Order: sequence, then structure tokens, then C-alpha cells
Amino acid sequence: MSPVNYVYLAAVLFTIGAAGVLIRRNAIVVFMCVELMLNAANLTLVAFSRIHGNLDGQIMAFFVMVVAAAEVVVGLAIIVMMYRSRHSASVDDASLMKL
Amino acid sequence: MESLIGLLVGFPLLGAAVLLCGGAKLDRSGHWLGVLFSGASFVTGVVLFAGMLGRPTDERALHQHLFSWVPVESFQADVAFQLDQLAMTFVLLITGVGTLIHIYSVGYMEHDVGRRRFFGYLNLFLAAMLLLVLADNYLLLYVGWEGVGLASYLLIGFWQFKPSAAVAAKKAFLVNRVGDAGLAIAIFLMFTTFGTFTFAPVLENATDAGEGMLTAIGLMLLLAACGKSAQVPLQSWLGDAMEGPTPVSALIHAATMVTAGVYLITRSGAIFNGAPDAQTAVVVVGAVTLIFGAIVGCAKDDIKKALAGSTMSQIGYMVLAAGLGPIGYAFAIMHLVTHGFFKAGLFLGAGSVMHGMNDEVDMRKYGGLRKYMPVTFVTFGLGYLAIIGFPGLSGFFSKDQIIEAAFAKGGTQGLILGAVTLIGAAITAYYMTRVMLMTFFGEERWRGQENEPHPHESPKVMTVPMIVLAFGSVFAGGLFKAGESFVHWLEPVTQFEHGHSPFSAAVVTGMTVVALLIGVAGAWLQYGRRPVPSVAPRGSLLTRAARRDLLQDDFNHVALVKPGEYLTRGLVYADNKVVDGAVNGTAAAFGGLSGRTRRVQNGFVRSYAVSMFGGAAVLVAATLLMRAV
Amino acid sequence: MSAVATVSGAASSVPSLWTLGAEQLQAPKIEYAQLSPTLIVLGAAVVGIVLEAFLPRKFRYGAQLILAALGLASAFAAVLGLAISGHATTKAAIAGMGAIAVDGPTLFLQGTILLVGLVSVFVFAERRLEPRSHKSGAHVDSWAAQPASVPGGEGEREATKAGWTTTEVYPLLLFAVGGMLIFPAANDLLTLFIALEVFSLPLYLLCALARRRRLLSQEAAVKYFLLGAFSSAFLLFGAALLYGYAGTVDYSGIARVIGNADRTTSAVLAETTGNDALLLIGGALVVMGLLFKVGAVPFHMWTPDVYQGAPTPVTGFMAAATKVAAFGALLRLLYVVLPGLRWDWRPVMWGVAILTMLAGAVVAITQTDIKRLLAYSSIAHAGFLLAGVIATSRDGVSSVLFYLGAYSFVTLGAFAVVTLVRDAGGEATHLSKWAGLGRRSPLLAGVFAVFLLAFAGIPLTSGFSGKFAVFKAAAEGGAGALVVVGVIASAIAAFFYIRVIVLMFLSEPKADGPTVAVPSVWTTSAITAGVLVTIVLGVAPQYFLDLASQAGVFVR
Amino acid sequence: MSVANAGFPLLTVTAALPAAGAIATAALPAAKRGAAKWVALVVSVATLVLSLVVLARFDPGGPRYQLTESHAWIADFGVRYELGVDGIGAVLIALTALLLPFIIAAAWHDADELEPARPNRRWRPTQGFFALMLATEAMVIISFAATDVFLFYVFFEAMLIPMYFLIGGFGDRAHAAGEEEAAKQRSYAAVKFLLYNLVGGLIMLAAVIGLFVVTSDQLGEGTFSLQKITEARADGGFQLDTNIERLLFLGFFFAFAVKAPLWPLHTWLPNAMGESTAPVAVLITAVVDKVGTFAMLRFCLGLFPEASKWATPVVLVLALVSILYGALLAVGQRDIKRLIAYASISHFGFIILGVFAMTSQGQSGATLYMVFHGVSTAALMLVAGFLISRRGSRLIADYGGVQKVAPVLAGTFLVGGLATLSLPGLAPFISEFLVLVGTFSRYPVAGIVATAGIVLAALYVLLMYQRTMTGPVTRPEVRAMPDLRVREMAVAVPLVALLVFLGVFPKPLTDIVNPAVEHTMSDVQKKDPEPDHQVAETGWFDYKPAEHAGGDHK
Repeated sequence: MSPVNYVYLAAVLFTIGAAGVLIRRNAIVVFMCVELMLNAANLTLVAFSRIHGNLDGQIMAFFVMVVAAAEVVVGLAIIVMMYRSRHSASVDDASLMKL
Repeated sequence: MESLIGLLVGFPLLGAAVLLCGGAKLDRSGHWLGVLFSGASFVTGVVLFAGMLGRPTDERALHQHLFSWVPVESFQADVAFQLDQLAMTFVLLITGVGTLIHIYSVGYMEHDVGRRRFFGYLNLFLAAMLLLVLADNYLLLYVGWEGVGLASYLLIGFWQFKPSAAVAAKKAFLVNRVGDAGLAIAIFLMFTTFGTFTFAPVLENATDAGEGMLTAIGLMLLLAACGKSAQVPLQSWLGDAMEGPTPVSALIHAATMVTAGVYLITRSGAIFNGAPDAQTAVVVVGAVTLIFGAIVGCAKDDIKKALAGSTMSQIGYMVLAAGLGPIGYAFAIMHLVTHGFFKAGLFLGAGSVMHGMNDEVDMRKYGGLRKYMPVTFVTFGLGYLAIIGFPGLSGFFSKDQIIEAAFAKGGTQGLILGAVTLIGAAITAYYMTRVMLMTFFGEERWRGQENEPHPHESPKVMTVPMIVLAFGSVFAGGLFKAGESFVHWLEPVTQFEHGHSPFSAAVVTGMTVVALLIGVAGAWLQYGRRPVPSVAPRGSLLTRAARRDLLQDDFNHVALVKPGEYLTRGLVYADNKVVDGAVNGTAAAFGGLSGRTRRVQNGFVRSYAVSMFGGAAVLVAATLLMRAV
Repeated sequence: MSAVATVSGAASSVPSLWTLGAEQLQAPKIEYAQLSPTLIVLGAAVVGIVLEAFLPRKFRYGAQLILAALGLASAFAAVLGLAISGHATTKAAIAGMGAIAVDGPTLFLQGTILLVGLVSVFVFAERRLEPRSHKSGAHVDSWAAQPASVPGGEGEREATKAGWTTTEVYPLLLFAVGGMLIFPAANDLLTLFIALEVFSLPLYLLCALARRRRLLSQEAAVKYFLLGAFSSAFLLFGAALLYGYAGTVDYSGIARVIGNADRTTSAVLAETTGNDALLLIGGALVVMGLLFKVGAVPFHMWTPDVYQGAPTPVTGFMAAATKVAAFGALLRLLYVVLPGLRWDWRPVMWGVAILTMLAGAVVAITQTDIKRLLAYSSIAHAGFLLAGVIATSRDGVSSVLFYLGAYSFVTLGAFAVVTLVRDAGGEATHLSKWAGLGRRSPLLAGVFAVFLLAFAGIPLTSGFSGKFAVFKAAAEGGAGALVVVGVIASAIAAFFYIRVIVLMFLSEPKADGPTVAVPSVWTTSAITAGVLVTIVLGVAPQYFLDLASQAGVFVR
Repeated sequence: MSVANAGFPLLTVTAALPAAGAIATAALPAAKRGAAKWVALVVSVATLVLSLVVLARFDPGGPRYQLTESHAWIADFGVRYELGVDGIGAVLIALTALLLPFIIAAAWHDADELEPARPNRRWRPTQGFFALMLATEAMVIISFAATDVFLFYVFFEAMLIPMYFLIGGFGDRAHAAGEEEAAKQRSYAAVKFLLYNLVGGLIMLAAVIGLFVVTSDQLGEGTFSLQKITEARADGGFQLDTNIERLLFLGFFFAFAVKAPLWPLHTWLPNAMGESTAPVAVLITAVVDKVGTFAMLRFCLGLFPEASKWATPVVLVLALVSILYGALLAVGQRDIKRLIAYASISHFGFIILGVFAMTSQGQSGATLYMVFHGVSTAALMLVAGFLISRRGSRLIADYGGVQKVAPVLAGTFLVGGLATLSLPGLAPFISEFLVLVGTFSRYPVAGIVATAGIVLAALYVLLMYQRTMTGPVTRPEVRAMPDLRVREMAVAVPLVALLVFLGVFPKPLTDIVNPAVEHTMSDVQKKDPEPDHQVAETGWFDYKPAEHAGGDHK
């Protein structure tokens, strides 16, 4: 089947991820949704790489994975720190600063 | 010779500067200094006069160009003097009477702390008035015009601690300012029409301008004249002006300044000759004021106010005469001069009376003063006879001429004017007799009131000027009449043509005499035969109106003052609420907008994410849209 | 990537990493000289980590400080060297196998970023403001004693007593700077993305490292991190779509495809380029990712919170450097990649710019916290900068460059001043506390007033020169209406800058008002630098304008 | 140009001197409070001398702009540091330099209240006060001398900052509702002043940029140089599209109308003048605001003649409204300083009327008006300040009978007032009459309406004098009032003398101003309207005795 469908799938995944970010309260989950969006991007890259028949996309995908990993490190650190200081991972609790 | 002209103005101006800036060390000698300067000016005047008589008629006018004042392109205003017969007449009147009144004031103001200041102001007035009559162009005349206004303001309000005086001064200046605006506009019109406002070129070419323009200019000049000469409708200030010291009333508000309007009209004769409608307006104003002032004069119990009313009315005569054109100019000036003598004399007399009566002005508290102050009585009496036009005295000649000229105007207009002037003459006789009787005859109503005055004759320094003026009021008229001397003297400037009266001169004179007899008789019946009540009776409606100056102030109050107050209050409010409010409103609006928008920043990450997502969606959509369209 | 350049373009043969072995790949060619600034900084950062690991605590501060300062300084020297040797103009070129463009804008921005970084290091290093620790009596700075410990917990108390501080901030700063150096230089989408992450991640962490008000600090970190990650996901997806459209991530390559230079090279390309949706959506998403970083409406909402919560030195650094880097990237993207789409993105950017200017100015009016106020003002300024970006002319580029240079130093100085106004609870950022500051310490208040006037764009300050340059470019670029809006926005903005000045000078000092700490040479020098740049660029900007206009050309 | 550059940079020095003085004053230590005052005074006097040198060096018959200097400044913006004065600029610089010493002398003690009880190394209000004044002077002088639009704009805007602090930082302690409220009012006034002018300035900024754009695409490279642009227009190398010209004109005019101020943008002035100290109020209305009217004359007419003509009707109407509106509100004021402020608004109406009447009388009048209004307002306002400082109240109702206890004060006050109502013999009369004549000769109706203003002027001035100076002395505070002191005399008397002198002999000024006005008229390609019946000007020499003066051509 045509690789284009992967692109559509990716789009769907991206949307799901975005929706998750908007909907979920738990910081971890939100963060995972972000990762989902990144992976959707990966899928797109790979799919197009397949379509175009060049490797740039695939190479890029690997880079993204690495970056995602790094992001996880930083992100989890921050989230955990927040959790420890307020005993909740809800992003809505982190709303001291407003207006 | 020319170079002397400047001195006429220079002496009093110097005097004013010295006296006003001199400081307290001049307090003791200041007044004589003032007299000296005005006297010097008078002497200069006489010298110039002599010189002028020595020259043939068409070389009499002198001209002195001092310096270029405001040169801007075609607008060339010079400080230059023009001394022709008309100006000469005024110079002599102003400096002569002025000097006399200076001398008189030395006595009158003896005990006043501000005497130095007073003489400073008097000198300032002389300077301004001389500038007015000597100017060779309308702008310089305007300077003198407002200068005398200032002097009058300062002198009316001389006793500033009296609120009434301060208010009267302000009122006088304001009303005059209205007139001044008229003069200013007249000058604009001349400038835009002729490209100049110097007398000679303007007047020589007046007729080119066309009747419409001349009428406009004429009416504006009339407005100015009304303001300065207290003619209806701008007459309301003169009565209050009596708040000033009596010498001031004599000099400024009787003899000289108030007649400036007549001078202006006469000087601008060429313009009026070309604008019959304007002339008619002048005549009407004159006639109305003539009667108006006379009626007011009849009802006043305050001796100065009564005389003020009469001044108004006499100037009415002059304005009327001036409005008649070449047949009247000379007589207007002639009456102006004679009036200068006898009215000044009357005022000084009044002042002398007040001097002896603890500054009491209410004639109902006078009576029988003739034996206490004989000199005053005689001089005042002569002035009285002169003003009512008693045959042989100066007033008789000048007034008679005007009445004759009024008839000579011809047609019904002539008849009406003649009638008005006759009636005026009758009323004049009436109120002057009234003043005379209430003051010097009847029983002594001042006796037995608290702090009863001790009437006494005034010192020489005061009586001498009165005597001199009395001479003037007796003989001046005859002098001028003799061989039409005065008319011939002025003719080169003002033109003269004989009016053709429907009645012979004799008839007119007869009517005049009859009129004055009626007036005198009326007054005698009312005040001579039966005692004068020391409190004013309620009086008829007309009397009460006349006591309130025929409701002129009430009218102004309703028509101008009140609306003005409302307007300003309204504007002050509007300025705060509307003009300012608009701006503050805008600021407040932004504040509110800001307050509302910042609520979007609710502190929740997810809502931020929503806005980002939405933003992204819009961005994409917009981009696609851009391509679509 | 073009290192592993396309195998035979035929879609039939399935290319994969395994089949690569067959071909011998030529070793990639790296122009170390031209990349030296970045390399130096990143190298210094790595060394910094090592130092952090092995040096005993009491030496770390000094060592890190020196290292960071040296690293940045030498990097700046390198930039100067490159610029002088003409790499900004004549020898401008693509380096790193097409990954990095070394040209005028790059060097100008890198120079700016490095200077900003250097000054920030000074502000970071300030340790006069906080009271000494009880136990060791060591000086401490504004960094968390022990970030890992729970706020208000035992661990924190211990660490505070011991007078520990987080010296990791210097390596983190260096990494961030490194990323920022690459960001505006990135010449393909991948490098762009990597650079973005490289400078974002350290910033997320730095935000969380405040010594006082740690809850706020952590909250700032969380918000910044989540939203940052979110936006970078968008950027990445956009990049993917662009790649899908053009078949390459190389800027000039994409530009060529858009300018349909080589659409017909392959059937596939012909097909993918058939639908512009890929291009437009992709482009829009990438741009959005950058707009997030510059803090343009409606992607600005993180700015106030993060600026307020983060440690003030970090805020200053972020506000200045991030904007510079992000605008650099945005410029390159729009001018190099998407010039062909000008007629599509310009109207959209118009909208964004207007929104940003007005929203920033309006919302700032009612702010009560000085840091939030400055945050909103930075949003408004982003709007003004966008006006310059829209000019799409060489003048536009150079004016934006100049504005960035001017603005960044004003911002740094302003936030440095904020660090000095303190009360018992640390920095007194609430505006009411600033009342009557002019009476207490006229000098400081005066300096801050200068910065505010520069923000407001009063003549004889750098703010005015910058604003004039940008608006001029915009007007010449046919965006007159935008200039008018900008002027109105500046008028609104003036209102709240003046409000602060009024507060400082015209209102009576409060009894419980803040004290102004006397800073060490570090902060002093930072503020002085800010003032000097503000005045010089205000009075005699010509030299720098020339610099910017020479640097105004992108290499393609 | 280059030739001129060889010369000594007189204008720069004239402006630099007060600037240096400002720095010097500000630098003085807290203890040296008295010295600060003297430094400021001496510097301002020295500046006056320099400005007189400028007047002396200025040759009315010479080229339009003289003493020119031109140096590169910001090439990228097409900006040069270009100075040069025409007659108008020269006299206004002289006015500025002339008034400053009086303002400073009058403000001698104004900053004293603010001095802290115990000397404080950091807070030095006196030094600051006088430094700010000198700084303002420097900026005003530059903006009068600038022939480069951008240069002008820069200082036009920068000027706001010192003025802002002068208004907001230093007030007379004479507010009815106590010092607490006064402080509030002051900062409100200061902010209002700054915002109004800043908004105006920013709108002008848009126009300035627009000007750059049009010049750059018509002349090749963008320029702000007045000379360049005027020359370019002269040889047809530079025509603006009608609509663009109008937009640019509006941008400029708005800023100047705020500064001037013209109704309805005037509301900042009463607050600013009311709340600040009298000398500062003089600085605002007599010096700083003149930049606005001056700029209309030089930039609006000079750069956008067609648009100026296009806008004339509206501007005239606004000016007339200002005249009457200002006067009426002055009548309605209860606060002396606010009254004078509204009077000034009325006078600015006259100035703008004269500028846009586009006749040589009107514009010469307007220029002279700027100078004379400066002097007369200074006289009136400073004396009013002395009065207020004695009684500690700005309310007219709190006075009465002052003339009796302080005649000299009352006298100078009266002369100032009479000048304000433009009494002949005092300087303002000449300018006002010229403006009226000039306006009338082209727009008769406008001229007549404006003439109504002189009546109202008499009303508000004399009302104020009557209520404050005349009447019986009822209040003890008034009875205890001392007359003018030596310092105050030294301020008031010279101003009064100047008013009289210029009123009698303004020729030196008109000689300098007229040529400049001719140039402006040629900018707008306007000629004075010809009289309907021009008569050969018969000078006094060939004056004929008036035997045919009767005009009896029957």
C-alpha cells in the first residue's frame, strides 16, 4: 500500500498527541503525549524518506530519537522536582503565576 | 516749528514717567511737578498756535515724522504727528483745561496719600489724549485712544480700596474695549481697502472706495465713538465713572476724553460724507443719547451723576451735529470747546461743593449753599447759564448753531432733529435749574444730620481755575461766533457749507429761548417754590427708571452678563468633562481592555497550550487561505 | 546529511542503511575555523561539566566563572576574527557540509549572543546580594543551594547552612549559548531543530534553579518545558512536512524546489510538490515553532510566567539571547527558505505582528510585577521586530539585527537592576515596593529610567534608533499601516513605562520599602555595559548601523 | 554649506553652554546648594550673551539660513547634524536665552522645600532643579536652530524628559487641598503633559519616517535636510503626491498642535501650569510651547505648503475656537495660574491664526507674538508666583486689596496684565494687531471673530486684577504681605521695561523677522492680498495740508 497512508497515520497520531497535551492533567502523561507528537513526526519523516527514496528523513528520525531521549531526561527531572515539592504531578496545580 | 509738536506729548509723558517711577521721595513735590509738565505742554501749544496764526491758511498744518514704528511689508505704521487747525483746537483745550484742573487738583487732593500717583495718571492722560489728537494715522490714534482709556481706568479706580470704584473702572475699560474693537476693525478695513491707514491718503481717496465700504468703515468708527463718548448703546459706563475723584470727572469725563468720539467722526468727515447711511446712524445715535442723557440727568440726586447725564446729552448734541456733515462739523467742535469750558467749570464747582460738604454728593442733603461758598456759587452759576444756553453766553451760541443746523438738514428728518434738539434744550434747562436750586437755594437740608458739615469756600488754588473756566464759559461762545471766526478757522480741515434752515436764524433762536424758559419754569415750579424733600419721593415710573439710568445696566445684566456667566460656567464644566473626559476616557478604556485581556493569562499550562494550538491552527488556515484567494 | 547524499534517485531500488556499505562514502569536510565560535563554547561547556564533576566544591565557582568567561570571550574573539577576515561579506559560505551558514547575519548575531552571554555570566556570578551563609560564612549567589532538595525541606536547610550553590549554571549557560550560536546559523531543518533543543533544554533547567521562591521557579520551569516541548513538536512536524514536500531539509534545496528550479528532476518530486498543502502547512508549523521562541502572540503565554518565575539573571539572559537567536533563525527561514512564499506568509505575519504589538502593550498597562511588566514589554518589542522582518528587504534584515543588538543590552541591564532592588524576601519585584526609589537611590533609579526610556523609544536612546530603523525599513517595504499601528502601540506602551518612572520619582517612599543592595563589580559592570550601549547606540549609532547593513545579506 | 562649516560653530556653542552648565550644576555636591543656583544663573546669562552675538552676527539681508553648521550624523537615516537660523529662529533663540536668567532668578527658592532636613549625599533637589532647567534650555535652543527635521524631532521629543521632571518633581506649596493632594495633582499633571506630547511626538515619528521614505524614493537617498528638500522642490525634483503630503502634514501638525497647544488638545496645559511652580510654568508656556508654533511655521509650511493651504480652513477655525474658548475659560477660572494658562491658550490661538493666515503681516505678527507673549507671560506669571509665594494660595478668592499693601507688586502685575490684554504701547499690542490685520486682509470674518478676543482678554485680566489687587484689605495674610524684594524687583522690572521698549520701538525685531517671513511666504507661494484701491503712499514729506482732505468730491 502507498506510503502516503503512513503520513496520514502520522497526522492522526500527531493530533492525538496534541489533544492529549490539551486534555490530560498529569504532567507525566502530558509529556508522554508530547513524545507521541515527536514520534508522529518521526513516522512522517520515515514515510517521506521512503517516498522520496533518499535517506535524509531516516537520518533525521534518529536524531529526533536522541533529542527526545535528552528531552525525557530534562523533562522528568523537572517534573519529579515539581512532584517532590508539591506532592502532585497535576499541571493544573502549577498555577501560582497568572494574570 | 514742527519739532515742537513732539514736546506737546513729550512733556506730560515725561511727567508721568517721573511721577510714577519716582518713588516716595517725590511725594512732597510731585503734584507741582505734574502741574509744571502740563503747563509746559500748554505753553508749547500756545507757541505753536501763535505760529499757526502767523501763516496763511493753506500752510497752517504742520507735520512731524518721528520714526517708523511697525514696518511690515505694505503695513507701514509710523509715529508721526499732524498739527492742523482741528488738532490745534484740541491741543489748546486739552492742555489749557488740563492745566487748570491740575492746579485745582493740588488743592482737591491735598490730603490724599496717593497724590503723586494721581498726578502721574493725570499727566499720563494728557500725553495719551494729545497723542490721540495729534496722530497723523489711525493706528497711532488708536494708541492714544486706548491710552486715554487706560488713564481713565486708572483714575476712575484711583480709590481702589472702594470696591465700587474698582468695579466702575473695570466696567469703563470693558465698554470702551468694545468700541476699540470697532476702531480696530475700521483700521483693518482701511488697510485692506487703501493699503494704508494714514489720514491724508485715506481721506483724500475715500470716495474711490465706494459707498458700501465707506458705510462699513463709518459704522465701525461710530461704534468706537459710542464707546469713548458714552453714546447709546455703549453709554452705561459714564455714570459709574463718577466714582473717580471729581477733577477726573471734570477733565476726562466732561471736558476732553469723552469728546474724542466727536473728534474721530469729524476727523473722518471725508468717510462719512461718502456714506449717508452711516451719517444717518450717527445722527440717530446723537439724537437718542441727547434725550436719554437729559432724562437721566433729571432724575439723579447725586450731583455728579446728574452732571454726567448732562455730559452724555451735550455730547449727544455734538455727535448729532457731526452727523449732519459739513454743515455741522464746525458747530460740533465749537460746542465741544464751549462745553469743555462750562462743563469742566460745573464739575469743579460740584467738587468744590463736595469739598465743603464732607464729600456729600446727594443734592437732597444740600441747599442754600450760596451764602457759604459765594465764589463757587457764582462760577457754577455762570456755567449753569452757559449750559442752558442763556442768550449771550457761550453755550447759547454753540447750541443755537447746532439746532439751526439740525433744522437745516432739511425735510422731515431736519424737522425731527430740530424738534429733538429743542426738546433737549428744554430738558437741559430743567435739570440744570434743578441742580442749581437743590444745591444753592432752598432751606439748608444739611443741618441737623449726624456729623453735620460746615460748608466753607474752597482754597484759592481751587477757586482760581473755576473762575478762569467761568470766563471761558461766558465769553468763548461769543468769541467764536463773532464773524464766524471759528468756522473759518476750522474750514480747511472740516469743510463748511451753509445749511438752509426752513426757519430764519431769528426764529430758531426764539424757539430755543422759549424752550429754555419752559425748562427753567418747570424746574422752578417743582423745586423752587416748595421745599425739596431730603429723602427722594418714590416718583413716577419714568423717574424710577431714570434713576436706574433708564434700566441700561439691568438690560446689560440680563442680556450680556448673566448669559456670559452661564456660558463660562458651562464651558468650564465641558472642558473638564467633555474635552478632558474624552482623553481620560480613552486611557480608562485601554485600562479596562487590559484588565480584561490579562484574565486570559489564567496560569494553567493547558490553556496556554490551547491558545498555542489554536494559534497554530489559525496560522495554518490563514496561510492556506492566502493561497486560496 | 548530504554527506550520505541520495543514492540513485530511482524510487524502485529500496535505499536503506544496509545497502550503504556498498558505496564508499567520502569523509565529510568540516571548516573548523568557521565553526570555531560554536566549537569553543560547546567545548568550554563540556570542560565545565568535567570540572563540576572533579573539582572540590570551594574551587568550582572560581573555576567555572573563569572558564565560562574565557570561553565566551575567546569565542567572541573568533567571531571578530572571522568578521574581519571577511567571512561576513565576501567569504560568506555554507560550512559543515551544508549544515551551517557562516555569513553576515550569523556572525553579527553570534557576536551579539556571545556578548550577551558574557554579560549574563557577570550577572550570574553576583554573590554580594544574598546574605552569607551562617555556617561556612561563604558568599552565596542567587542559585539554589541544592536544586534537588525539597523547598523548605531539611535538605535545603542543610545545604543553605553549608553555603552550597549550584555552579552547574555556568556549563548550562554555555550549552545554551552554544545552541543559540547554531540556531541562527542553521542552514537545514535538522540543524535548526537540534539547535533549538540544545539551547532550550539548559534554559528549562536554569529556570528551575532559583534560590528564593523556589516554587515559582519550578513552576516556571515546568510551564516553559511543557510548552517548549509542545512547540518544538510542532516545529519538527512542520519540518517533516517540508521535507516531504521538497525531498530535502537543506534550506537552499527547499528554496530551489519552491522556486520550482528543479521540480522536474524526479517524478516523485513532481508529485509531492503537486499539492502545496504540504509546503504551506509545513512552513506555517515551522514558523510557529520560531514564533513561540520569540514570544509572539498567540504563542506568547509562557513569557510572563516564565520571566516572573525564573531567577532574574536567567530571565535577563533568556529575554535577551533567546530573542536574538530566534529572530535570527526566523529571518533566515523566511528570507532563505520561503522567499518564494512571501505573498503567503506576509499577510499572516502582518496579523501576528499587529496582534503582538497591541496585545503586549495593552496587557502590560495593568501589570503589578516589574518582571511581568518587562515580559509583556518584551512581547510588544517582538511585535516591533516582526514589523522589520516583514519588510523583506536588506534594510529589513539589518534593521532587525540592529534592533536586536540594541534591545538585548537594554533588557540585560534592566533585569540586572531588578536583581538589586531587594527586601527581606529576596528581590522586591512588586511595583508598589518601587515607590519612591528615586528618593532613596537616585542613581539606580536614574539608570533604570534610562532603560525604561529606551524601551519606550525616546530619542537619544538605543531604543529610538532601533525603532526608527525597523519602522523605516517597514515603511520602505510598503508596510506603512504597520508602522502606524506600531506607533500607536508605542504610545500605549509609553504609558506604563512612564507609570514606573512616576512611581520611582514622583511618589513618596514607603516606610517598608526595599533596600537597594550595593552590588559587586560583576553586576555593576553588567549594568554599566547596558547603559553605555544604550546611550552610544542612541547618540551615535552610525557605526553599528553600518555593521548591521554590511551584515544584512544571507548566503544561500 | 562647507564654507559655513569653516566658521566658528556659534549655534552649537550657544546650545552646548547650558548643557554643560546643566552637567556642572548637577555634579555639585549636596552642600553646595547655593553655588548650584549661582552657576545656573551665570551660565544662563552667558548663554544670553551668546544668543545676542547670534542676533548680532545675523544679517537680515543675507541668505535664508545663516551661521549654518553641517556634519554627518546618521547616514543610514539620512540624518545630518545641521544647524542654521533664519530671522525667526534667531529671535526665538534670543527669547529663550533672555527668559532663562529671569526664570532661574525667580525660582531661586523653589527647590528649597524639597531639601531634606539633614543633608543627603544622594538626594540633591536644588542641583537637579536648576540642571533640568538648563538642560531644557539647551534642547530648546537646538530645536530652534535645527534645519534637519530628524535632528529637530530628536530634541523636540527629548525635551519632554526634563520638563516632565520639572513639572512633576517641583511644585509650589500652594495647593488648596494640602500637600498630599498637591503631590497627586502634580504627578497627574506631569504624566498628562508627557503622554499628550509623547503621543503627538510618536504620531509625528510616523510622519518623519514617511518623509524619509518619500525623499528616498524621489531624491535617490532619503534626507531630512530642510535646505535640500526646499531646493529640490524649487527645481521640481521633488513633488509629493497630494494625499501623502496631506497625511505627512497631519502627522507633523498633530504633534505641534499638542505642543502649542491648540484646542481641543490643550487640556494638559492648565494642569501643567497650574501644578508646577510659576517659573516652570513660564518655562512651559513662554519657551517650550513656542517650539510647537515655531515648528508649524518652519516645518509644516516649509515642507508641506500645499497640504498647509489645504488644511488652512480647519486650522483657522480651531485657532479661532482656541482664542475665544481659552479666553472664556480664563474668565471662569478661580485659580490664578490656571487663569493665565487659559489666557495662554487663547494667545496661542492668535499665533496659529497668524501663521496660517499666510500673509506677511500675519506671520511676522505671529513670530513677534511668540516673542512678546513670552515676555509678557513671564512678567505676569512670575509676579503672580511672587504673589502666591507670599500668601501660599493660588485661589483668586484668597486675595483682595493687595494694591494697598504691596503697590509695586500690584503695579508690575498690572503692567503684565495690560500687556496680556495687549494694550497699545506695550509690545504684545503690535504682534496682536499685526496678526489681526494679516488675518483680516485674507479672511475678514476670521479677523472680526478674533477681534472679539481682545474684549474678552480685557475682561479676564481686569477681573483678576480687581479681585486680587483692589478692594479693602480684609485678610490678615494679605495685610502682612511684604512688597517685592530686591531679587523679585530684579526679575520683574527689566521684563516690564522690555515690554514698554519693544512696544514703542519694535523695529529691530521686525527688521530681522520680515525677510524670514518673506521666505516662508515664498515656500507656500502666497502673496499678500492687494488692497482694493491701493493709494500711492503719501509720505509725510510730500504731505499736503488738508484743504482737500474733506474728500468733498461732489
